[in-house]
Amino acid sequence: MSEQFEPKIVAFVCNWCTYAGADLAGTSRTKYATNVSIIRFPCTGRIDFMLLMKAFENGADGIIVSGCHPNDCHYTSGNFHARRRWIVFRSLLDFMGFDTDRITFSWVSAAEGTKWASLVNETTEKIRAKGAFTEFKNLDLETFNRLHDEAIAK
Amino acid sequence: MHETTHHHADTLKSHVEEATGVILSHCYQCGKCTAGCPLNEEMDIMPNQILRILQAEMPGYENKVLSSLSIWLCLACDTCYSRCPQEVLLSKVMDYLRQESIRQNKVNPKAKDILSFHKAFLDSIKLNGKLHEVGLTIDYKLRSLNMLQDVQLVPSMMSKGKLAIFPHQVQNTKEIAKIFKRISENKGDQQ
Amino acid sequence: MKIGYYPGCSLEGSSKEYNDSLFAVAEKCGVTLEEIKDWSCCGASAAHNLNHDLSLALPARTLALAGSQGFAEIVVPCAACYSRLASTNHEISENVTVKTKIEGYIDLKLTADVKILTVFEFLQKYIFPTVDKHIVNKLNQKAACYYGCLYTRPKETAAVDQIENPMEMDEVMVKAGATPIDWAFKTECCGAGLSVSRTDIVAKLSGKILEAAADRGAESIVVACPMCHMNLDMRRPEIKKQLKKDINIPVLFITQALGLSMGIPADKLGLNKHYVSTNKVVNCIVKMEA
Amino acid sequence: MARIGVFICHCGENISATVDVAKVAEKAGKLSGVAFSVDYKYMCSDPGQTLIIEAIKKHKLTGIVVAACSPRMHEGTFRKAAEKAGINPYFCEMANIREQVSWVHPKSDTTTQKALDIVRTLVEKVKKNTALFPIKVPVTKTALVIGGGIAGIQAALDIANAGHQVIMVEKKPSIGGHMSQLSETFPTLDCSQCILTPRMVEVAQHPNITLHTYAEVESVSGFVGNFDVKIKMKAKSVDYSKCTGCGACWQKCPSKKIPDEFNEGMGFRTAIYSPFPQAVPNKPVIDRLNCTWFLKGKCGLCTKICPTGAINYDAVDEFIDVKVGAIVTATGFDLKHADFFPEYGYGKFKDVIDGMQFERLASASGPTAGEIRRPSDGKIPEKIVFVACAGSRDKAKGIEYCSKICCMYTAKHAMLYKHKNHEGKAYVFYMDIRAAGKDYDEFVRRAIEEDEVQYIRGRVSRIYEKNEKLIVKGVDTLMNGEPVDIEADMVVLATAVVANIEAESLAQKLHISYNKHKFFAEAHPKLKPVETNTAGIMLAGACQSAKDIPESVSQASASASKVIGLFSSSELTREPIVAVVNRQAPPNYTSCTGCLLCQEVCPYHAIETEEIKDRAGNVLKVVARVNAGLCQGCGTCVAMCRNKSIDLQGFSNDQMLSEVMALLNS
Repeated sequence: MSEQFEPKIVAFVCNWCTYAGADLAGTSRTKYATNVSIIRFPCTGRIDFMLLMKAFENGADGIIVSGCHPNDCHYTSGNFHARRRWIVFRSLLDFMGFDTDRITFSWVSAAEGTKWASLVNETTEKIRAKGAFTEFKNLDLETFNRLHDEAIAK
Repeated sequence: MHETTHHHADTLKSHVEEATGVILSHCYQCGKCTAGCPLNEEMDIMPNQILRILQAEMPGYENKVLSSLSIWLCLACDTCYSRCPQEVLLSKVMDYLRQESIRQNKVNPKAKDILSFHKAFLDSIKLNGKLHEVGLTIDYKLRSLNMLQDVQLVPSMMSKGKLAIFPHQVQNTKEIAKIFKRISENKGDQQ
Repeated sequence: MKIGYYPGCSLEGSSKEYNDSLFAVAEKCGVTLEEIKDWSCCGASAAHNLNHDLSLALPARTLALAGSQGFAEIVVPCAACYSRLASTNHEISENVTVKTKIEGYIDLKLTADVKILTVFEFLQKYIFPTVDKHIVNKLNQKAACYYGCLYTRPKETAAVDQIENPMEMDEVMVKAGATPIDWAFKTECCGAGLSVSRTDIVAKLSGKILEAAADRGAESIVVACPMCHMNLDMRRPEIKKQLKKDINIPVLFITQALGLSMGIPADKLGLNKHYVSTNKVVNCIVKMEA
Repeated sequence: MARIGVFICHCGENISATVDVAKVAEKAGKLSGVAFSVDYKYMCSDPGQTLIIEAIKKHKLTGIVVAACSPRMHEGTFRKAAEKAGINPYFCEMANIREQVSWVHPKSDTTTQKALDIVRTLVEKVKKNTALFPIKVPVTKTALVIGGGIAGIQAALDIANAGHQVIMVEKKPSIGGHMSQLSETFPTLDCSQCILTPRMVEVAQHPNITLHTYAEVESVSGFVGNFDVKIKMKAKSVDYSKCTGCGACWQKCPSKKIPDEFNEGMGFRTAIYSPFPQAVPNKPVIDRLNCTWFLKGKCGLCTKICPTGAINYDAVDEFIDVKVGAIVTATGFDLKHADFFPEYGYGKFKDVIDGMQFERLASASGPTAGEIRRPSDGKIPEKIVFVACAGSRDKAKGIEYCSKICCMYTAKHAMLYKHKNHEGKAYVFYMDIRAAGKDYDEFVRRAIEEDEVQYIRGRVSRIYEKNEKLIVKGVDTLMNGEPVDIEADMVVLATAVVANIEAESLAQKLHISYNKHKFFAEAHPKLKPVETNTAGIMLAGACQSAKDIPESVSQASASASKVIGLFSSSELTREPIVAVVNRQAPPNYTSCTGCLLCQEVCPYHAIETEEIKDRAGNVLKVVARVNAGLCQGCGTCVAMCRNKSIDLQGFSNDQMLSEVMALLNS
């Protein structure tokens, strides 16, 4: 039987809600896929989306961005700015012909350990189905220009 | 306005909500509608109670409201709605219940006269496109058998030129009849 | 610009005097009204009880005709007609699917949006600008302006500013040299649609209204609705039985009152068509010293 | 050259059961820049910490990564250890291999590999760490209390009694607020004046309290510990240093027919006036809008009468600047007024009044000397109808919330009336009785059971006048919706509690947030109920939401304790996790272009502008500067910055990038 593909997924999460939520999943011993590793930010508002690009460039197959639910932000409005920036950023990626399905944007509170676990599992399955992310790796100038022109044409 | 998702179950309650757009749970039973209702002394079930019965959906609640006299006494004066803290458009609910009680012929016997008048009224329109008051009165009397009521008025109304013996008519009365026909064919969806 | 006119059934029958007095006033001020050709009944108090679609289709037909006949505005002096037309207008403008469905029923297009004027909106807009030079009499009496339900509710289609204490008719009466009284029953319901089928109830409700006006010393009651007029004027015997006392305050249409102040003869205004004698009203009138 | 130490914790079996800790330690040891690595049973234990301290000293480590539990658990512990060993605590990072690895994954190579990946990630981060030092902010140990109602008074006294200076600003001529207008207070029925007046006097006489009445906050700048406040002192037209409060002026003042605010318009006052007998300070001001001198330039009687020559018509508004370290906002509430209830004829019928007006009628110091007489003809009413929820819980009127205090004061009103008129009848129309408080429900039951107040469950539709009576058209929903018409002599509406009319403008001066009803917003609905989102500004009383006296007082004391805590040291220390705008050598000085996008997104108004000047003092450019006192370290500005001119200490672009790179490149 053939090795099933194990995607590499990076989670950009805020310290106050999702990071704590992930801790809760731990303290309640909820098992979930090993594919996701967390990078901790003070707030989703802090997340610079160019870091997501860097992650893909360095071999990530999928990304999770997660923080406090709207109105629960520890810093009152950081998550709103994150959401606004995400909407713009996503349309930009779409425009470039990038598969935005590889990025999952979600809210997980400090009380939602199980939600975190299922988010990880679902995302892992989704990305596994999509297979490895190679665009960046074999992105030479030509293909980039082609993609770009196609996008313009759209 | 509200994004409450509604189960479109096949119950009177959900039909009322679908048809009228009124969300029954908005009513918190303060009774302000009943307090201000000009007909409250005549009604068998008070306006707020009509809503309560629909809210609670206890066994047999459909008959309670559909065969009540209140739904026929309601004049749709909207005093209730204009003062309702929760902005429940009660008159629309009453309209729907009346139509439903006819469809399920559960019309309260005491309301027969009221119904016959409305019917007579509409038939007069169906016939002439306009209301013909003499015709209406005669027709109503035949239906309600209140032969003597108001007869003393008729001669004076005529002498005062308030009643025309011959109906005014729209040029093409068929058109009106057609409208009635089209709608009755489409009885399926009332609203 | 031509102004459309929708008399409605009552003004052709039981409330002819309302129609006549409106035209008499308009004529004096050189304003002409053009009747919508082939208009039909609005369904009034009956249709909405039995069939919602019908209660929209009947007024919609008239609106469609008005539009196709090129009227930007139509005057609708009957409160019931106003209420039906206004709420139909409201519902079809709110909801496109309803609109198309109704267009199907009436087999006409509801294209142009037609502005519906109540009688007091009409007076404000077209009569007031020139009326002053025609006013020769002071009605010189305490008048109770009675609005009823159909002009004041529901709030979406209300034709008045303050639904609990409307003043539009009171302003007209001030012009006519009367003193509008402040009373509590301006917007109570008279029983309207139950006039024939449950006269007992109508007598009760209208009785309360008459009594309240009498308590405040009203010498006349002024209305702008055929049904209110019928219930308050024609139903007086039943009311008398109900109240066990005789209140003989005459009931005028707003246009009759204004007409009197413009010196239009009583019979031309159809005052003779009333059940309760209007002599008291006429007797109060005093000539204005030029 | 970085020398990083890696310390892998077994956490008993918690980690070692699923992660091959020895292997992680071994592999970590081979990572570039790692000078030492070890695994141990309990890193957080004393021996564990000693192990770390020794290792740092022995191997001259420049930074450490402790792979153990969540940093939310023990970051503090290990940073202290690092500090003990003589390195800056911010050179310690934690790799969370318990909550986020060993507890959620099965024993396997993948799990061990993941642990190692995380360790590697943190190793790369710590290499980029910089020494950070706690931020020290000086604290001015003076508090500003805005509003002199019971909440403001309580807060001021608590802070002053703790030995700190307090400045109190009250916009009316006297402190006391709404409580001074109340007759008696529920549930004990003790006289409001009697319990309040001593407190008012205490404020006036307290050595640590400076009282400014007839004054308003004009502007506020600065930040926690260091606010600069401009206060507007409205012209009183009376020199308080000379005035003795003898009252000769207001007894002689000829314009006597001015509606009296204190008596809710049911009595009259003079143009020069002190609002009520127990006023503090008990000295008058001139109401210039109604004073003949200011209207016509005539009269001047008060100057002639005044024995000390205190009257000063030429007085003008003055402004004073004060420095304070903390602010307590206690601006209270208003009642919904005027033609808000056309169906109830409120504002039209003289005998339809609101709750505060009834308080004045029932108050011994009121216009009727405590006899409940109706405004229209002064008759003693035989029937009073009380209407609860008049405007509250009324979506159609734009107020969905419950005003909270009405159930109780309505019960009190009915009781007071019954106590004064045993023969009288009192009816209360209500929807629900909300009497959740100590001895509250008992109080309401007493009104019903002992004082025979008739409670009717239902709303009133309409009230109108009929031969000197008020016809109240109500309903009894507990009797199948039986219509109830009552011929009352007087109607009292429990009108909705709304935010102070000036709440919004004050909130904007203070940079604090408020809800759609203009009530001030607390920092956290449960855990920070008295703080606002602006550090150093607290809330007390009804300016945050409808509250009764006990609640207002407790919240006032709570905010006072927050202030006292803030004042407990002359410097306040804050985590150095704050944003900084970069610095460069001239001619740039900084890469910041001054677009100030950061300012727009900062939730804490922590971004200020700074002028960069040359030696001659010419302004070269205006750039952003972070006020470390206000910055809470969310980093939203960093993500927003177009050219990376602003960065967040402890989570810098460098650090985050190296984490990403390290995680993905084994």
